Amino acid sequence: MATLEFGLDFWDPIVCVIAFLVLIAVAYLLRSRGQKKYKKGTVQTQIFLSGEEPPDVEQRHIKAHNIYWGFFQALKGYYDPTIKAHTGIINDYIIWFAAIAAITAVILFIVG
Amino acid sequence: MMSKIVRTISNILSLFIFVYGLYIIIHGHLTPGGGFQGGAVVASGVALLIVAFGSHNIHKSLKEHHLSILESGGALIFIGLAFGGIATVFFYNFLVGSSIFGHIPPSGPNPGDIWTGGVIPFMNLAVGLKVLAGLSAILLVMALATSVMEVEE
Amino acid sequence: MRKIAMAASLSVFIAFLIAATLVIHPFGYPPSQMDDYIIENAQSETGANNVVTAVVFDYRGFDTLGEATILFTAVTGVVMLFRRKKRE
Amino acid sequence: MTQGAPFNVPFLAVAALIGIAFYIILSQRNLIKLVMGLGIMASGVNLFLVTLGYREGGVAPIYTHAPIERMVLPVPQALTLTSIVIAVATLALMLSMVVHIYRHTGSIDSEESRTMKG
Amino acid sequence: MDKLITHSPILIIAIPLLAAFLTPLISRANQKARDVLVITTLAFAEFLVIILARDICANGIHIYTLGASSPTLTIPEQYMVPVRIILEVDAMSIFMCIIWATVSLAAAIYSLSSMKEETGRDRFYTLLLLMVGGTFGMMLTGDLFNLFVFLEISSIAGGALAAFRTRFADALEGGLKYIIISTVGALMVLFAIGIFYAQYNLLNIAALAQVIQYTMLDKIALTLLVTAFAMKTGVVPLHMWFPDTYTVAPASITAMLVISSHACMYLLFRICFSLYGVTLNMATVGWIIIILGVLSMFVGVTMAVPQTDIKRLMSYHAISQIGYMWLGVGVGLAVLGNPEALATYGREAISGGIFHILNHAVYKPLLFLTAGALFYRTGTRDLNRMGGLGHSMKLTSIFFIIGTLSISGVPPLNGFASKFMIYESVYRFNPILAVIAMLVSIITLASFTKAFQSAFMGPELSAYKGVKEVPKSMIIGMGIPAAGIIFFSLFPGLIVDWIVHPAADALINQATYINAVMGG
Repeated sequence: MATLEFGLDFWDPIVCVIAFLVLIAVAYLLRSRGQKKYKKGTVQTQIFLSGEEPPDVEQRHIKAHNIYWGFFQALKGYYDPTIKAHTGIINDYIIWFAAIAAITAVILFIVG
Repeated sequence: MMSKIVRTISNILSLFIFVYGLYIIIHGHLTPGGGFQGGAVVASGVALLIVAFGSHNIHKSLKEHHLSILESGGALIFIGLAFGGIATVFFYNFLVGSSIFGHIPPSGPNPGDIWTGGVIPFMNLAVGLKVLAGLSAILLVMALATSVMEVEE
Repeated sequence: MRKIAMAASLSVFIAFLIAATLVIHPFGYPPSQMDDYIIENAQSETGANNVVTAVVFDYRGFDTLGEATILFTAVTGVVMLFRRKKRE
Repeated sequence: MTQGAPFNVPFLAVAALIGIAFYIILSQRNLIKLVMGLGIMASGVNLFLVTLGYREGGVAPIYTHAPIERMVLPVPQALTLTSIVIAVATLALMLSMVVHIYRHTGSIDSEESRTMKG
Repeated sequence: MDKLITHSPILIIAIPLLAAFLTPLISRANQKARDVLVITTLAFAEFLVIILARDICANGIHIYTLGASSPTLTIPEQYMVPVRIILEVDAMSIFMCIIWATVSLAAAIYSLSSMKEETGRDRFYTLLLLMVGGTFGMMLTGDLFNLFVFLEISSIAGGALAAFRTRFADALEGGLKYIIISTVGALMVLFAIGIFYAQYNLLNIAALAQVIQYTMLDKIALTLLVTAFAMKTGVVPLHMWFPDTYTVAPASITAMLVISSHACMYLLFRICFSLYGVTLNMATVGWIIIILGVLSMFVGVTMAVPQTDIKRLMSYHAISQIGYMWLGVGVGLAVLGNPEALATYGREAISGGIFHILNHAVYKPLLFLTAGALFYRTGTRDLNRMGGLGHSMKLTSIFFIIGTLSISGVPPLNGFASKFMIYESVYRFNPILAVIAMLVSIITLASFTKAFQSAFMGPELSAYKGVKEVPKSMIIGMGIPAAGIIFFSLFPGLIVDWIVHPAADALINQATYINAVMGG
């Protein structure tokens, strides 16, 4: 009843769940075979930057606008016009509406 | 707050406007008009009073929550009348043929009979109550807000 | 750019509207299968002489309920927008 | 038979009203004018609805003291009544929002008063 | 019980309206009583929807004629056309009703605590109930003008609710944009209804579908309807009001606005499949819908990546997810003409699109509600100023992870099941579209990784030392859609066989929709 049959294909989430559980078991196994000498609260838990002071908490967190910087640099040619098209002016929204209505009407009248 | 002449005249005139609106509401099922039109007429009388006396003086005697209670009451009467027919079907005109407003007029042109229409006169009253309360509330609240803004600046 | 798009789309839009007015039924001679029934039977079914009121409150009474609801919504919205702020 | 007015003049009036309304909405940056344009568009659509019901030489569909003639269609009048009230309610709400926007930003220009874009 | 089922279509609409009229009176007396009234009303609506759905699965389409002497007396004696307003409930509309009832209940429970600090809460709940009733009416009605009326109710209530936090300028801007867009769309819909009335003197959808001929006026009406509903649904390039409104509305209201825009999409499908049906040129209209859907998928997700406002990011994702639904149903509409293609993959494409509506209706409200929880605790929506909240808001972060994995189609969650149906069926129609869909799914995961990293991960920031977990009712409000996600993930076959395939068949079979009213 969990299996989703459609067309020529099927999809069964139970298999995926079982595989997921197996992976969790394997991961736990590997973790349990690690070092036992680890102690909380000692110097072991602190960051070690070749003897220098680690930066404080506010600097350590990566801000949202720094993520995927290269992605936007690569796609500049796409992003600049697209973001520029999103003017927050309500009149432009209605202009888009009229334009799409006109295009749709022309298509419906030419093709049928 | 306008001059004394305007206030006196509108004071007298508003009574006639109210009476005319009530007439339109009550005769909705016989003559042109009905709940919405009559309610709009009464609301225009309220607008006249607001213009003549200023929204603050009106607000001393007529609070918007009174109006909103009135409006909820009208809406409740209306939907209650609609629920009244649910023994057969929602919005069924269950008073036609009964003893209350139940006369069936002769088909074709005839001089009207006020005792006809089933639930329609009651629905006219409910909608009229609701519309006059609602439009007056909109007018009063917007007049108050804009006048407050003038005071602020 | 914006002006050009505006002019083009607007002109096409108006052109289609005017074309619609030319092919619609001639003014004053509408098809009337539903309304004839209402005009004939309104008095006997609803007992109201005013057929428009009969339509508004009986045949299409649900629309009137929705309309009253819209007015209620608008009044609620306006009073909500101009509500007093709590002074804390 | 007589085919009423040539070119369906009332329907042309409807097209003209809707075109004017669209021009106002598309070109005017003043929010109050924008709301006015919406009102004009609503009245154009209402005019279209109520014109649909007209019959050549018909009388109002009310039997009280009515002459023996054929009557105009009642349903479009009911629809127009409904849509008029709807338009009134919508305009009231939009105008009160514009008042609030003016209080906040001190401008009713749709470009100066915007805070979100992109 | 039989009488309850007979009258349930109208009760589903009328009970929330009645409660909405009662709310201002009751809340003057007692605040607790008002909350109880709201919750019980929505729960009762949910109950009615469930029993009506069971009845429809058993007995087919349900008809309710308002004001007639009998609920099934659609056409007066010795007459040929329906005169009164008709509610026509088939599997597709009841499917949308189930979604709407559940999400509105969750949103109302969530609002109990999230709105505690605001003034004017009785107005808030009144408008919420009005919006619930109006959207139910949009989904259930079988009459075009009635559809317009309820569209307006839902639009006005939604706009007023979006502008509820009047102390922010952008809230009012978003609400005004929503109402202007809705008014223009609704007026165009009304113009199209007038065109139908002028030609056929009918307002009933089924009766119109019997006599419609796809003349020039019908083409103009179709143009206006498609464009207006596309704008209300928020597909590219008519989507720009979408982020502006959804960002500023209160979180529970945003979750409801998503579903009300889905209701407008349902109306578009109803118009294309049930009203025009076989008369229109399916390939053309289908390809229009497909192109709009692919545009929304791509532009929506690519615009979502650079956003730093969390609710704005989620709104752009909603646009791209709506694209999936349009793609699936558009493929189904394009092949509606030839039966063997419809049998092999067309029906599955429509089912995938509809199943994706269901999945999107559980995980997108969940994500918006978690964003509202973040706003409730931190007072900001800006991802740049968040960080390290996973330390203090554990439950919220777990809900966010569930929603994120589900929306980006990670197996075994439910987002993957519907997307898999869409991929497979669309691949048989046109491979390029399927490839674009998979690419969009990948970018979705990327951008949600960014959102999660910057909001929840990282060291605990000093600004948010004191934040606690959100109150109980907000947890419950987030828990309902999360439970839905888990259930749909584990039993997709069950869901598809129960409600999705009947809904798809209800869209495909136009004849049964007509015969239910016109009697063969």
